Amino acid sequence: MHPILKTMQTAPVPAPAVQVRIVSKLYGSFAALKRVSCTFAAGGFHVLLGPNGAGKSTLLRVIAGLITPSSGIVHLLGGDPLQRRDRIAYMSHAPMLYDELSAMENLRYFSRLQHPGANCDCTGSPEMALRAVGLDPTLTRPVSQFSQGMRQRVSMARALVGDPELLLLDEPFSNMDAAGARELVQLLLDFRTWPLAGAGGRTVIITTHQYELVSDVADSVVEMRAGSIVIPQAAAA
Amino acid sequence: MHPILKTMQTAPVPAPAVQVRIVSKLYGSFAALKRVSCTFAAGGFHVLLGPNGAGKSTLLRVIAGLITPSSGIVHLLGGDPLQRRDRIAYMSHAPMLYDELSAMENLRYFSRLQHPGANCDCTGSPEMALRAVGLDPTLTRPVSQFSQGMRQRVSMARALVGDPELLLLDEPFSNMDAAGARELVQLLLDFRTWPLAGAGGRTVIITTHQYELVSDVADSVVEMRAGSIVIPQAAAA
Amino acid sequence: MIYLRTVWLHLRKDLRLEWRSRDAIAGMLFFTLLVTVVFAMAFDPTGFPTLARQMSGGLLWVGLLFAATTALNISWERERRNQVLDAHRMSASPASALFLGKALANLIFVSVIELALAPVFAVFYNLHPLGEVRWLLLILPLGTWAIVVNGTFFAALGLNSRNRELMLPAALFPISIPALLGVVQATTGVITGDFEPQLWIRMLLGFDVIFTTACILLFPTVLHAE
Amino acid sequence: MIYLRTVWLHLRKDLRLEWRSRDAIAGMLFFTLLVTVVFAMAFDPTGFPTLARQMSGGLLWVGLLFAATTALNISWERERRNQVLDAHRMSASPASALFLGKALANLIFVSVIELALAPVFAVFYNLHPLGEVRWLLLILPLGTWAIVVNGTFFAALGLNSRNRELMLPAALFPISIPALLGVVQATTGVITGDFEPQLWIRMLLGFDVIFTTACILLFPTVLHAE
Amino acid sequence: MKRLFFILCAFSVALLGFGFYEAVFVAPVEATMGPVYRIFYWHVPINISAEVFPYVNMVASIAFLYFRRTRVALAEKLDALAIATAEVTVLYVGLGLATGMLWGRPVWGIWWAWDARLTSFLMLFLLYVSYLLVRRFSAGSQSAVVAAVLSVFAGIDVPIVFMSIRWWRTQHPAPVLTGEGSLDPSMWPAFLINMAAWFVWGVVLVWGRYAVVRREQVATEQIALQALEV
Ligand code: HEM
Ligand SMILES: Nc1ncnc2c1ncn2[C@@H]1O[C@H](COP(=O)(O)OP(=O)(O)OP(=O)(O)O)[C@@H](O)[C@H]1O
Ligand SMILES: Nc1ncnc2c1ncn2[C@@H]1O[C@H](COP(=O)(O)OP(=O)(O)OP(=O)(O)O)[C@@H](O)[C@H]1O
Ligand SMILES: [Mg+2]
Ligand SMILES: [Mg+2]
Repeated sequence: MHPILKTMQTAPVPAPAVQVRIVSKLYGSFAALKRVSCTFAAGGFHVLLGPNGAGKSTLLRVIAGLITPSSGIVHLLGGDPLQRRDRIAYMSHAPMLYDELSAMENLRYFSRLQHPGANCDCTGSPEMALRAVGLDPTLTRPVSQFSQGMRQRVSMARALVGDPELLLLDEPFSNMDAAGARELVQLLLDFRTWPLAGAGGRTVIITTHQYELVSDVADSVVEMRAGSIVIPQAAAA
Repeated sequence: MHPILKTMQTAPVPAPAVQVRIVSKLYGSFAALKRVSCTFAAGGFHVLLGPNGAGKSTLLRVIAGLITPSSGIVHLLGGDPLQRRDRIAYMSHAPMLYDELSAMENLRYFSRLQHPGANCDCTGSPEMALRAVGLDPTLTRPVSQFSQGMRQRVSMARALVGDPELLLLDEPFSNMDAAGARELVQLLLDFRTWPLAGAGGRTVIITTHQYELVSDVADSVVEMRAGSIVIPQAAAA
Repeated sequence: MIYLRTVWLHLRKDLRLEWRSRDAIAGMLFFTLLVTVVFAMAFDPTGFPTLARQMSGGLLWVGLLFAATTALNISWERERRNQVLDAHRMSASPASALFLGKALANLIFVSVIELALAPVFAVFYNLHPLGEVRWLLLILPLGTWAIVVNGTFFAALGLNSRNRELMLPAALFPISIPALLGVVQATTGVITGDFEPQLWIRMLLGFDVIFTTACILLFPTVLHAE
Repeated sequence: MIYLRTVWLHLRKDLRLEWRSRDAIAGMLFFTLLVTVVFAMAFDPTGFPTLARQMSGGLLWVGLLFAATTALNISWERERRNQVLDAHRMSASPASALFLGKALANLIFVSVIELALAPVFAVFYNLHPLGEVRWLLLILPLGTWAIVVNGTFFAALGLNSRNRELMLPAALFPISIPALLGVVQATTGVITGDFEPQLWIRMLLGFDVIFTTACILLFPTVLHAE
Repeated sequence: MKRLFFILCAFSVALLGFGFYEAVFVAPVEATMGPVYRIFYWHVPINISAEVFPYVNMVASIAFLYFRRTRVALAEKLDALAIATAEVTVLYVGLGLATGMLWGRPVWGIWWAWDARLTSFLMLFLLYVSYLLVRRFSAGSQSAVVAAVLSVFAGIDVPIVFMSIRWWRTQHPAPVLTGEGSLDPSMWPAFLINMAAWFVWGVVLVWGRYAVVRREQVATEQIALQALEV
């Protein structure tokens, strides 16, 4: 590689964490995403807004690699989403937890799963993650007996425990009490500054209907409507 | 009965729609509700607040008759909750819809179920209910393919379509967009003034974590914490 | 009248749900086909026509019982998903209508399986019934209803319990044993021509009446048991 | 090594989930007892000892197939509930480890059933195997694995509604038949003593190897098929 | 009460011992079967008792279903009674099966036959095992209701067991206690004493279990009250 190009790459200019290029998603004849293009800078706190049915969740799932787009490409942390699974975490509407296990058991399982090679000393982190989201790690009740908001907190902890570089959150605050939601926004801000091996820094993309919670802290806002991005308006993509 | 007493009874002073008397609910040795007493006036718009795990959903389900309290009594529209099933509607965290059916099919089924004797000319009302919550009644997609917010709207329509006298809503706005949520608050206010055969008027009890949405319109606010009511403080119940 | 209309409402809903997904029918068909073929191969019924005749009644009904178990679990699982069951518990219409609607829907599903299976069965087992075949027109529906009505009821019993799938057979099988015995014997009687099936049919009828009544009376209790 | 550790992680999780929905063992034991009784009821094995011997291989495996089907459905339903499956699809660890872990867990469950079933079966069917019983030590695990590995795989196929058409009997049926046939024939050979089971055992072994490989190779595709 | 319980307990043990003595040493040897027949003195009393307790269970369950919303305290007692009788039923039916099989092996040459009596009795056993399983499987306050419903169905089986040897030709012997060809007068004393002994012992067991279950219920209530105070 040419030495100049090399210098440019290692320069601390943040490369985009996610690049979505002319992505469409069709369900039958219904277009949930219509030629969506956007870029999310690494290390940023990005907010995805839009009315119900706009396609926010669909876009997030496309980025996570859970949905294959009908056309278009997604670049993630400089590569294919499927190759970057160990560095991203996704939290959806559904809690993605085993009902019969306690919160700690769930977290321990998922953290081991995300880092199969890790030694056992990493098991301290599920407790930390639970404390971080405001839950008591000593609760032995199975999560099926948690209240809706408590389950959502565990789900958030599940996303954090894998120590991801890119965090995709689909309406993480929807069932949380107001004080809790504010604390979790703070947590997410802190999260971005956790030490990280790679360059670039940690990135957060969240969708929410409570914009007032994140309006002060958002680095960028993307607004969708009926499957298209309306803000920022596409220049000439 | 003494004639004066009789006059007092028929006077238009609204009787309470719901009376909860020293209700407790235990799960094993964990008390989800601790000697809760409260009264919700008929025709009012009541808001139930509290942090995650406070017991709001449990209280709502006790009022709906879905949970039998460990002790205590619930009086509903002047009688036993189990006798008043045709006059109340409940909307929970879960959508309570059949995934494989379309929104209209779901609503038609549930409205028939609620009013088994009604003639077919009432079938106009599912469409109205769907329009009222901002959905298109001609959508034939099964609800499993709806977005989270759309499903919640259908669920709300399901609650409204039975033309209930008492409406119990558990976080109805949690996944709705801000504009939609405001419209639905307006809809609920309108709902209370719909003509009604019986006296008293329609009552709405909702739990929410977005107090700012309903702060202007709430007739009364009940705040819970760890299974007890903290506001309004019990006098000497 | 209103009651019947409600039953019809539930029945139609269940049929429509099944039509949309075809879960139960596909699963049942697979299972019963497998049972039929495995037995046919394991045992060479064309080689031993008398033995084949003797056991085919039992095979048919055990296969159907297992198949029905699958269908029943699926049919209640649908009500549990998204907690639709709460909506039923809140509804003002009689709970037993829900039960009857579902039992009828399951009766239809299992009957479809029977119709599909009958020719396969006859061919694989090389069956020429020696008794009066027209009794089968009575035996099949009565036996199917006996299985289905109890199954629907006991599957509902387990709705709120931890291992639901195991609870259904745990409760259902002991109860349906007399019905199963009756229907197997009656069918064997028809196929072998050794004895008249009337006694067994009468017993089956009694069983059906008693258990249908008991189920309808007790279903509201089960549904509203927290 | 890491791969094995992941398999063990999944296996332990499945065992723990099973253990949590407590009394599972008791439930299974009771369940198998019932299956045996229902079969015996339908066939009257004490009345026809030769017939019973000939049938019992088939009966045993169809019963196990049924028990396994139930266990498999339960075990995938757990992953589907709350969309945990999405978490697996997102996870960096190899998908086939999930599959192997689950298949092993199911192998353990079904084996426990077999151990409990064996004596009951022998008493109720009044069985005295006439062939070499020690072959059963080979036939039982091989046959169980054949059922379990295919069952786990095909139950996973049905997980996404998009793939459900694939799970239709037409696809699943021809695939499981040879294994089932092999194991039933081998067992019958041991019980009746009419023929040596070696040929069938060799076939079973081949089947197990081929299908385990195929399932492990194809599972990632199935899991990630949208 | 407690005193009465222990008196009854001692009485039943004494009766059991006396019955054993009568059956083994006093009663005459039967003509066709020889000494093996003496199992009769346990088999029949146990089995007749095993058909009584399910009925107590069923009546208690129906009453429980009726009173469970209106009279909670009474309903709890009925539920305790249902648990106690169900457990004793499982025990007695299990013993009945065991004695029957032990008898059948020398007399018939097989442990088990699938006739109507044996099968319907096995069913009774299975039904009550599933009753106990259901109680453990289902969650919380609901389990009592579900179990009570199941008990009603189990009750339907009892008359079938009783009538099976009258309705069908079975491998199992036809009635000997009633009708012609009945028991030799010399066998009656031993039989009646054993009958009384096993029945009273069953009552004692039910009583004991009932007391234990009641105590557990009260303890749970106590814990609940504490939980509410915190
Ligand atoms: C597993 C095997 C057996 C079972 C489950 C069984 C079950 C029963 C039951 C439930 C009764 C209840 C009587 C009643 O309803 O009044 C009974 C009675 C009786 N059993 Fe058995 N039995 C078995 C084996 C045998 C054998 C092998 C014999 C003797 C050859 C035998 C002889 C009798 C007699 C004489 C009675 C009294 C019948 C009457 O007068 O009511 N049983 N048995
Ligand atoms: N599997 C599917 N099949 C067909 N249509 C689908 C499917 N999944 C989603 N859709 C449709 O795609 C559109 C976008 O859905 P999506 O869930 O992305 O919306 P959203 O912006 O997340 O809305 P919300 O705020 O309500 O969660 C909706 O109209 C929805 O009905
Ligand atoms: N079935 C159950 N078994 C045991 N505990 C339960 C059960 N259901 C609820 N709880 C507990 O009861 C408490 C109150 O739950 P509830 O769902 O009423 O809270 P909530 O106020 O609705 O909270 P949220 O705002 O998060 O929805 C919680 O601590 C919860 O863990
Ligand atoms: Mg969404
Ligand atoms: Mg709640």
